[in-house]
Amino acid sequence: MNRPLIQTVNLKKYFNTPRGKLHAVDNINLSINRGQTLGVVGESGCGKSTLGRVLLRLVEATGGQVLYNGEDILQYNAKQVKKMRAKMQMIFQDPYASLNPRMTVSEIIAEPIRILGTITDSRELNRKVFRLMSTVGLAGRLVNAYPHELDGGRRQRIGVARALAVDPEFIVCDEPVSALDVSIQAQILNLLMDLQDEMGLTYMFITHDLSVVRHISNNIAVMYLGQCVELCSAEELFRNPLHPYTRALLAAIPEPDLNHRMGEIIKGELTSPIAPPAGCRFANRCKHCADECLRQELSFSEVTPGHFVMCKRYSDDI
Amino acid sequence: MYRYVIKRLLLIIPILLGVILIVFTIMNVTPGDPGRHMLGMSAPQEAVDALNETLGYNDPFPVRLLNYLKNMVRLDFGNSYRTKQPVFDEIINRFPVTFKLAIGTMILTILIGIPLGVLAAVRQYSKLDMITTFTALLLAAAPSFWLALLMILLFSLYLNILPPNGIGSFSHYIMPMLTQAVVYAASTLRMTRTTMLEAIRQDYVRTARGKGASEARVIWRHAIKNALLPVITSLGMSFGAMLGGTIVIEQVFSMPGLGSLVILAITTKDIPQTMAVTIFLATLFCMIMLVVDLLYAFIDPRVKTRYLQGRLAR
Amino acid sequence: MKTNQVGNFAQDLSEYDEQLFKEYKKVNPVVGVWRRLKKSKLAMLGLFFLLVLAFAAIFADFICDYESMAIELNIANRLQGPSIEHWFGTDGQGRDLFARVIHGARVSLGLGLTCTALSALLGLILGSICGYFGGVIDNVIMRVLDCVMCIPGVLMALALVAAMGQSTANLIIALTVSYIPSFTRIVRASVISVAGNEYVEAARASGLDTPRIISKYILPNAAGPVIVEITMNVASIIKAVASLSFIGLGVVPPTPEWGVMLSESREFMRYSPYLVIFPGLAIIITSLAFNLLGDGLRDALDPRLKD
Amino acid sequence: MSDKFFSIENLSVEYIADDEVVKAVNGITLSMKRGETLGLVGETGAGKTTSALAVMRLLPPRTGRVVSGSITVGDIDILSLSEPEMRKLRGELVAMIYQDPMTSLNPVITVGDQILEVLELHKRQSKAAMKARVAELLELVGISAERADEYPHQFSGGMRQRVVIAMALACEPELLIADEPTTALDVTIQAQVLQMIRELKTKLNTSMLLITHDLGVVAHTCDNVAIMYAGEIVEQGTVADIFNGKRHHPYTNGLFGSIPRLNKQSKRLNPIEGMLPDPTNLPEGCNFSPRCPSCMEICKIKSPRFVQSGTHRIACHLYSSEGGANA
Repeated sequence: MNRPLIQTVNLKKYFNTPRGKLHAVDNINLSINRGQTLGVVGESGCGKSTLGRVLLRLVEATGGQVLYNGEDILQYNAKQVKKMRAKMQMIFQDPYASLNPRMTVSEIIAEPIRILGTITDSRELNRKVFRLMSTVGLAGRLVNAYPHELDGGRRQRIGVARALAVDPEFIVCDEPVSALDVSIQAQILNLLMDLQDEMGLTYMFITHDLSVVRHISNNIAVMYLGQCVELCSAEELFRNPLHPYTRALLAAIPEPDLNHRMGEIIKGELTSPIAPPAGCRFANRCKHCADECLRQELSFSEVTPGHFVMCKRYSDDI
Repeated sequence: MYRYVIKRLLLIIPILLGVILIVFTIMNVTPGDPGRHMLGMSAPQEAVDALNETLGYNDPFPVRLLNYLKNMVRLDFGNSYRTKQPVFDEIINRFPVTFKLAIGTMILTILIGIPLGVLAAVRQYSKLDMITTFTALLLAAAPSFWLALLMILLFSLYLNILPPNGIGSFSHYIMPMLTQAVVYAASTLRMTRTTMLEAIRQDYVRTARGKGASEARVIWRHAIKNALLPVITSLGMSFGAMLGGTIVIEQVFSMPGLGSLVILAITTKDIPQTMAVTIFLATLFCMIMLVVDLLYAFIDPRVKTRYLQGRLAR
Repeated sequence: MKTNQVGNFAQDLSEYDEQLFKEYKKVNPVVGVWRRLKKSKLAMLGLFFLLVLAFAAIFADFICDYESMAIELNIANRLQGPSIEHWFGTDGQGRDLFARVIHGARVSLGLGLTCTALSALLGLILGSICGYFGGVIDNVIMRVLDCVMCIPGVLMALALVAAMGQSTANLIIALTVSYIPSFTRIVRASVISVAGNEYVEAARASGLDTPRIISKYILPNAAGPVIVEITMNVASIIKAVASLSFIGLGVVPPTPEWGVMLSESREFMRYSPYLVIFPGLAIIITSLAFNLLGDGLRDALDPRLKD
Repeated sequence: MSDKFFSIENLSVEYIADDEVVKAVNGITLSMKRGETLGLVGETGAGKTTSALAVMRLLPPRTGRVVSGSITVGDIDILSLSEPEMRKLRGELVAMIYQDPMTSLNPVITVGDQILEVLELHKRQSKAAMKARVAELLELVGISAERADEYPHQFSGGMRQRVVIAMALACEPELLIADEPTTALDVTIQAQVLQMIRELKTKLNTSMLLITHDLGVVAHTCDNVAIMYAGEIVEQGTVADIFNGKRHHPYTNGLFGSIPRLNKQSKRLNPIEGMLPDPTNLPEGCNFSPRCPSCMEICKIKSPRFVQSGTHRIACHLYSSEGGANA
């Protein structure tokens, strides 16, 4: 199957702030094939969470298209959006804030089904909830527990079960493991991968952690200040990173290995995403920065098949 | 910063217009007319009608409102129906009484409420904390006019050391100030204690301790500024309310302040007088809240940044 | 072949699991709050006072007859000090003070609760609209309420009562209006803080419509501070009613209302101080009781103190 | 051993919440030499921060208390000091870097004054000299000295953490406690801050107790490592012992199995099943036994003792004489 399940075309989201337009998502072009995982990496404030939310229409886009099976879901009316919710779900970052503290585990998991109204028989619904719970590895005795009685790992499992409840095809995972301890993080990562194998799910996996993203993704998009600066297969990205920012990210990670040496550390910090200047947004931190980087608009060019980079050094016209 | 102040001052205008609209409507659309009020129940209907006509009371409501606003722009707030004098004469006569009372109360409130609140928080669970907190709880529950009655009973009727009413000397102000201050100080104490306890738990207080700062330094340098912010807002609101009418207290101690003017004006359906007092008080209230907000910016640099960025709301 | 159905590898619902649904009793959140509230002695004291007051208010007619003891003048019996016959003594018109205080509880609690309920309801509606939708609606509503806030509460109440005539209904309207802004602000603030939670977004991601998101997800979680505010406001409104009645613009005599009683007691207070003491104590105890309960609820409802 | 500079002996700390006793730290023993960096590794609730606060004597009053043990810095017995004596040492001898730079600075005081305060408290110097020192410190952590008059909210997270570090280093303390100093930061900023901490530490010859959950950070920063689980140290040794050693505590193996690696594509992670035990109700025997893949009968009855081989110590029955001959 070559046709992508989900694809964005020049997707934009700007927020109005007192100081100008905040470019949270700026001209993003991505696609994810059915049954695959696209990892989206970037540091805080790069717009990766907003991207996930725009995809699910939790935040309305400023411009561009989101094609799902070829249809632009940004044009959907309220009724169609509701139907779309059954196909596209989300797993949230914070296992504490993402579950309504006044609802029990079974109520939380059953909620999406109730809203959609696919199962009305209560016995049938209970059965479904139990099946979901055992799928994500939650003990059945917890059906009527409240979220605050459970630890982070179990809560995140509830979040996964809720996302699975309506049998979606596509799930946006927004930093699903970053609030968890490493041992629990590994349990949830394994669960997500097993579910994908089992059900052919398609993921967009948003994270700031490059090692996690390498582990789980087929393709990886690196974001910087609202733009996607590099996109290629996971393998390729780690073997042959092209964008200076990607290289800097990779160099900055301390590996738990005594033989590993960290690369060159980049200077400076993220600039403001509000009304960014023309030219390359990474220019002020880039050691290869040339004059034209500050002036010319950049294009997202395919350097080798399937490897896209937004950098002057690799663009066609040099 | 001055741009922020100007913006805020301009924002008072629509608020005042809203206030005028609300009060003018209440005073005008409801039954009863000023002519009848001024001439009494026994006056002939013709005379009442004639008077209402001259007062412009017979015009349709929008016309009356428009006329009022027109005159107001020319700073003409009309004459009181009751005294026939320009309405602000009366206000200016009476304002000093209310103002002295409010200032005195405020000072007492701050002097009693804040230090005790801080102390109670710092020594949480101590005897001192228990006693002050419980006393504050009791006093905050008492209506101020009842405390006033008790004080009159004790200091004027039994001990005969303070005058029970009037405004002749400083001693006339002692009981009114005390009765109000006790109630406000009680709630200030409770609030200070809560915010202080909150502030002491913050990470930056731990940082200060980690530097080797003493408890006193931790409290007076690090915690108190942060703890006082909400207290300032509440004190500002109280002050605004006090200026507008320690109506009940003025009534108990027979003090000719703005509060008693409000009652007089409203009960005699003296529309120009009521409007003028209301506008005066609302303006004062807005100004006080502006001062509070500026004080905020002075204490908390984050707020200042927000003002400088041109955001109005807190 | 890959399938999209969950649970092909999960065993079917067993009888045991079916049983679990029934066995694992849902703990009502109210139970948890009550358990924590019980720990606070002061809150229990407040609750005790309230129960006594509520009992007095409900059964006032059985305790002492309204007409004969609290209303009818009995000049021969006037200004008698507290005794076995008249526990709190008699007032300037010879009416039994105890009977009037007891019947006064009905008036004060009734007015306090009615005004609070009305203003809380309106505040809840306005506040959740402002907090959830924000933007223009929020701005308009909040600016109107700013205007109301700028008019001193008592002045507002006075103007309304004076303009529409002195009646209980008008008193209720007046007090309700002047308490709406503070409720709206509290509700708005807590709705804003709750609406920022991911679970609200999760509800939207599941396709839930706005009214139900507000009623099922936001309001229950925003309830804590609002409940505290409601409790505290009853105390404040009861005091406001007494103040207004005291200056002659609230409840009309001879209705036994505590403020009215205090006002009537002034001329006799030098020689009959008990006339000032008892109604005053009644006000203090009532408002103290609500404050104590409010304090206790604040702690019990604090989400940081989950047991 | 005489070259020990900092040591914790058999330290136990409890928190008392309502009617429950939370056993946060249960008899840990640590030591380090001058100029060394010791990494204290563990997951949430392992008792790392509690141990650090015990060293600073900043446990929450009333609820937290040291049950037993001793802490020595240089030749000073920390736990026997009076509060005023301890106050003199905080910031001067022992200083701390906190986890969350967003909340650990006072929002209403300029960063310059917050650094200056440490000097005011410990150094008798003229105001001008101290001001100059503040400027020097800011430059040292890579912040332009002109920014001394700005407030914390005008700084980014990474910059604030630099301010916290400047504050900690103001009096050139001999022991630095860094509690997850980079956890709240983005990777590129984390790399900057870590590098800076390493350089400054070497320059000033400070000893450092680095608390973290990140084994990568440990590998690049520490000389020695102690791994904590449920209030106890389960394994201790040099970085080489921990990262390259043959034998490990099963929990350490679990930790390493849980992290996805950058340099090799792993198909599946090998996490530890289950979760941390309830600290109000710790299991009998070894605390890790309920989650341990190689749990034996004795593990459920008896707490393991340390088995030492050279610098490497492991508290596990697998390697003890009672437990297995299989060691």
